[in-house]
Amino acid sequence: MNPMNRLELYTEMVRIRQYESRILQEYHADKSPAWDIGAGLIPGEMHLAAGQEPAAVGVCAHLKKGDGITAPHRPHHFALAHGVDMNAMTAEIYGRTTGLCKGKGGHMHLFDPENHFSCSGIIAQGYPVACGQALAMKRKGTDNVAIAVAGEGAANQGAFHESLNLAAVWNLPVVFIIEDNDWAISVPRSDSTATTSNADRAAGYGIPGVRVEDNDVEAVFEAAGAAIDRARSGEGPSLIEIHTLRLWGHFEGDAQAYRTDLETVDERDPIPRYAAMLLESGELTEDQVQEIAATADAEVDAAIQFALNSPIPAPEDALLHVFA
Amino acid sequence: MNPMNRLELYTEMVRIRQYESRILQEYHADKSPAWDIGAGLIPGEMHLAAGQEPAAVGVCAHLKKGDGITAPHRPHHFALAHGVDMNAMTAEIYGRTTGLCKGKGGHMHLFDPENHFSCSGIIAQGYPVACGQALAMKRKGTDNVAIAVAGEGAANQGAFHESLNLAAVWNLPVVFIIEDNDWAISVPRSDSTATTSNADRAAGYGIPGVRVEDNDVEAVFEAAGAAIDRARSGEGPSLIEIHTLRLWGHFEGDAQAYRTDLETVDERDPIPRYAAMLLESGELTEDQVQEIAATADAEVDAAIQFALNSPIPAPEDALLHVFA
Amino acid sequence: MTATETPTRRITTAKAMAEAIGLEMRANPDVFVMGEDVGAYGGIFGSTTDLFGEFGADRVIDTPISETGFIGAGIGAAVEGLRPVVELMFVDFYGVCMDQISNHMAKIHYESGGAVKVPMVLMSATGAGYSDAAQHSQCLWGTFAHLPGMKVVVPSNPYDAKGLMASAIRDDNPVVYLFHKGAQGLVWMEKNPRSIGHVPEEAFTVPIGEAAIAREGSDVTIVTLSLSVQHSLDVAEQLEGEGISVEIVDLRSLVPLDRQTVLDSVAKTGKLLVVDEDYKSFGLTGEIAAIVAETDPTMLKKPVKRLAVPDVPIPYARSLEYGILPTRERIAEAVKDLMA
Amino acid sequence: MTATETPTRRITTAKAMAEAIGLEMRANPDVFVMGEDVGAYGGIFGSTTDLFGEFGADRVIDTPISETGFIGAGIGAAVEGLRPVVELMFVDFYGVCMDQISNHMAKIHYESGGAVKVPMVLMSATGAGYSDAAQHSQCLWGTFAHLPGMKVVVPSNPYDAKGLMASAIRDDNPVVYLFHKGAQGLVWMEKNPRSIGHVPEEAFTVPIGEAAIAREGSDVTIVTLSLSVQHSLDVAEQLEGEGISVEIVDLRSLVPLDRQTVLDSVAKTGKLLVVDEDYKSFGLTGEIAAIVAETDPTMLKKPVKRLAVPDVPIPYARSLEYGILPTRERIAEAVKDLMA
Ligand SMILES: Cc1ncc(C[n+]2csc(CCOP(=O)(O)OP(=O)(O)O)c2C)c(N)n1
Ligand SMILES: Cc1ncc(C[n+]2csc(CCOP(=O)(O)OP(=O)(O)O)c2C)c(N)n1
Ligand SMILES: [Mg+2]
Ligand SMILES: [Mg+2]
Repeated sequence: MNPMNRLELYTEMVRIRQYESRILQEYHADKSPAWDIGAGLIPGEMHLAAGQEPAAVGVCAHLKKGDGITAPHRPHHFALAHGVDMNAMTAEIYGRTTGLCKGKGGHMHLFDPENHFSCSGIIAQGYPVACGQALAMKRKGTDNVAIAVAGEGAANQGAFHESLNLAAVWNLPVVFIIEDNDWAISVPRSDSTATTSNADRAAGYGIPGVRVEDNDVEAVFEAAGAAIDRARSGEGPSLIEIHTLRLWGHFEGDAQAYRTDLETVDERDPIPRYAAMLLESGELTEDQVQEIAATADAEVDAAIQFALNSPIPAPEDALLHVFA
Repeated sequence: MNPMNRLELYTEMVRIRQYESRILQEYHADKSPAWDIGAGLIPGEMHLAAGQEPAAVGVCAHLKKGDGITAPHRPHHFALAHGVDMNAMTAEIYGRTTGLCKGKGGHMHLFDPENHFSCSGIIAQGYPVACGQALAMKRKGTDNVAIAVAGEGAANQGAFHESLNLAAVWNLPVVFIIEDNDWAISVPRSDSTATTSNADRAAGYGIPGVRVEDNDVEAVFEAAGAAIDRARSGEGPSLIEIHTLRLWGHFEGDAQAYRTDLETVDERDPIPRYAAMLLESGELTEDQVQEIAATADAEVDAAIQFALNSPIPAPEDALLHVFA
Repeated sequence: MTATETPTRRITTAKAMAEAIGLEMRANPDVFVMGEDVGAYGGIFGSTTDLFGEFGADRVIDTPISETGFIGAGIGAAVEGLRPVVELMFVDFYGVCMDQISNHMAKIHYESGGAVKVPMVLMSATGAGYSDAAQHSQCLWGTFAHLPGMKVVVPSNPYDAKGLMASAIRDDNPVVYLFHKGAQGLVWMEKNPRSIGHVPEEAFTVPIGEAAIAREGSDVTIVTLSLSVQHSLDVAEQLEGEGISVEIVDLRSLVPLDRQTVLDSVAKTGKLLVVDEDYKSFGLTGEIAAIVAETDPTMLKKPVKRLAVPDVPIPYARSLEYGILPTRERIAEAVKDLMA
Repeated sequence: MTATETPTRRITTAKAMAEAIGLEMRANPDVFVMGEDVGAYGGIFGSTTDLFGEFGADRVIDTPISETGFIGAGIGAAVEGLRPVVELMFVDFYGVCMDQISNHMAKIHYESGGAVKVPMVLMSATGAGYSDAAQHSQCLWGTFAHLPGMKVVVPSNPYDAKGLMASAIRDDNPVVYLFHKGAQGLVWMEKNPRSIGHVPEEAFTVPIGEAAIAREGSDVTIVTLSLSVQHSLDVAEQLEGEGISVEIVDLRSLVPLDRQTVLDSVAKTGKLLVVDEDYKSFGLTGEIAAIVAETDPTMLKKPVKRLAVPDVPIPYARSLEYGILPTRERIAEAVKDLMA
């Protein structure tokens, strides 16, 4: 991999982290005095993906116009890495008329048809939809691919199985991504999953399965590249499980009392680790680190300002868009 | 295996075949002049299991009091092999008050709590229920096991996946049986299933998986014995796929125009083959063949007579049994 | 109308459905069909008869028994601009895939603030009467109609079956198309002659959201749908001889619901019987009665009558099953009660 | 009543649920709990608070995210004589497991002709109001109540929550127990003070199938349930000052439904408002209106009013969400309309 790409991977991870950090801050800013989930400028559940940037960035680096993604309840990193407009996405999270969905969807239901991006709050249910996108791409004779993303907890849902089988039988250009962050809310992987690697399950569908063990963006990039190439060239679906890290709570407000691995979380953060590597190799300088952070900060700041300056929807607009 | 057991296996297969043959006959007897599925003494859908006797007989030979079975829409062979009362079952199929379910269930919904037997018409949905039976058996400290049966088409349903994972994570005493009869109604296995052996899928749950290739009752007996022993001794679930044969249509009335393998069906019938083997080895005599057939015939005949002599339910009894 | 067509060409409801799908497939390459046994078999209830022969396995696709998988795939394909017609073999199987149907197919357009369309038809077989018991005999249209974001249509005859299918396929919204097995005109099932009728050969539409007056009358209004329309027509003919004039409203669509046609008929007759083969409580019969009660209860000269499956699962034995279905006898009795 | 108990002990609805489950678990070793995050976490909405600490992982079992798998396992365990309490985290997820619920849990007893019992509780969180959007904010009790074979209970306050849970666990039938997140009294959600109230420490039951008169009144009847009872009580107190006397029927159970209490109240007031946070059409508001219309429409001095979510998915932004919920303001307005 050339140094140029490395810098891009790093930059995109920082951009996403900056986004999640600021949303974290803004989300909590006005929930007090009694912490109220429905209060504030960003209401509702909030699932942030800090620590999981390598998955999104490593995969999306291979995507091009026309490629699609179905993401789960924890969608921001994939949305941003795939080119979803940060302003429109932020405005959606703030529930504004300029949002991707005019304030109807919110953080778990981001729809960006231009980028063939969507997400859903129901575990694993983006998998079948991605198969359908892939089916359409194939029928239209394009070499586009669909990426289906879910957590390791989701891999025990029936939709996972049906989708992998369907994609394999129909030889669809879809790549299934499992982000294994060790936890499904409070349930550790060992209590939910009868195998240490979901990649093992791929064999049951006769498709390639890979587990990327170390939350390293370059390892993800390699694995995803092979799978996406395969899909583009008509050879069918693949499964990639990425062992990643949930840096924060399941959702904001989660006290994580159940979490046995909390102590080592910070040291496992993939971004400082990647920065250190690039600094060490000389592919990144301290100046660039500052600059990249500042650029990200400015972009996120502008997006939040855009959201804050956008109108709140009129209550009666709730009645629109039931039918086309 | 001792000669005694062989004879028992043969006898039980003949008993079941005799049952299915007579039901076939009785079912069609009064559907004319225009063949009407709802007409006659046995109305509704009818899925017969002729050709699949080795699966039921080979598995159930290992079962004892307290062991359970959840069977699918094609249930008769497992019901009979597991000791469900033939009279009560037949009366149920005839929709009589003396039936297992007083005429409410019918052929796809046979419930025999004494034998912990049930079946259901929804594909693969007996799998989770068997896990629950196994959970109860385990909690009660028994060494009983639950057997979950489904077809190869069912192995692509989400419930299959969720059940195998759950049983493996909880180390439940359940044995999952897939009867691969090559077809799911008109859809050949190759169009539905991304693997040539569902046993391959077991690895994805860290449990043993075996495929019995040749519809031979003794091969099934061996494989089932190992899996059931394992379950009884607390070592957890297993999966067995049995390559078997749908001798007749998917349901009665199925013209099987789609069926490419029809020509060779008769010669693949497992019962004459087994009889020939036992005759050849001297473990079975022609006299015994006649005698076994006659005994089965008499038993089935009596069951049908029992059903025919039983009362038809009063229409207003439809309102009973919604709640206990 | 083409020159070859005889104006009295009579076909079954099943054939009418398949014909509509075929016409739309010819007209629009984005239309395709998916489902279990929709290919060589032609659909267990004939809804895709002969399509496989004409369009091949690429456009008439047999699926694995993975309803969540292939209905979800239909949604994904629709989102990308195709127009899938997806069959759920029996509506009773909704429970293995209802998340895709009600949380995705039905909600994506709304959730996206109108940015994404889901032009998909989900067709499924409903109904009892032939001893298929509790898991293969339900109607469940009330369940679908309760949940926002999907149109729900339920034809009662071959003409509407064809026209509603064309409308459904051309609609930019998800349309749930529920057909009664007993009204398909299948050769292997007892049928009312009304399941075979005149249907033009060419493509035409029946608008979604408009009820039909299946029969005009002045004494009693029956609001109903699907196979129960056929039964109600039989009863109305019979009661005509006894001097009772029955008006029959065939709802045809549940979502959108044509409230006005219901109200106009009840305003005329003052007597309302709702006949439904779905479960009684929290469903269609309640909704129709409520429409009158929330508009003007003084329209009613008699309390509303609701004839539906009395909140029991569908039993197997014929005596039990016909103990709870809205049969002609029960319809006639209810009309007479209203006249008493 | 034990000596340590103060008669005014006040606890949240969530705590009341957990307490009832704990008492039943102590009394009966066959009772156990399964679901996602019911263990160390104590249930996302507090329904199993502290149970894990007392009973351990063997009786308070965290499951994989396999609702079909573990709800089916609950059914299997119940069939074998255990009494599982199974949590479906949000009712909105019903679609991934509705086959087990409606085709198996609800029908086995009937299908078996009474031979098999399924003594299982399925509890699930419902409701909107905190911007959780279309897939995490539904009530859907109408969907469950439409389908035969399961009892459906919906408490509105801590006392009923505890008593109905005890009844549900002891019932030999499957009971769907739906609790509103906004009525749980959670520390992290806006709440009505009515979500905290006096609850005796010892075990007691509230009978399934009996509505309660949450408030007596003479001018208007509000029939409602769950969080909307709390809102309605607030509105009634406010309107009292304006000289309007509101009677509130808290249904508590949808199946069986206490029709008589509804009818008695409407007979008294002649004016009926049904308030429901579920979708409007083909649901609860229709059923209640229909009960009057089929019994005696002349009881009604005014057309029935139905206030429910107007058949749209639940939108995310607070302004939009409160644009469609049955708020206190809308309830008050509807009552005043009935009085006009
Ligand atoms: C069908 C379904 N069941 C349960 C939930 C509730 N839920 C939301 S996120 C979550 C945990 C998901 O874990 P995982 O798939 O590992 O993703 P992660 O949150 O770790 O990114 C659960 C149980 C849901 N949204 N949908
Ligand atoms: C969830 C569900 N989908 C579809 C059906 C309709 N159906 C009944 S039997 C059958 C084929 C089953 O094939 P297989 O599992 O191989 O069993 P077999 O009939 O061959 O014994 C289908 C599709 C059903 N009953 N349930
Ligand atoms: Mg996870
Ligand atoms: Mg098969």
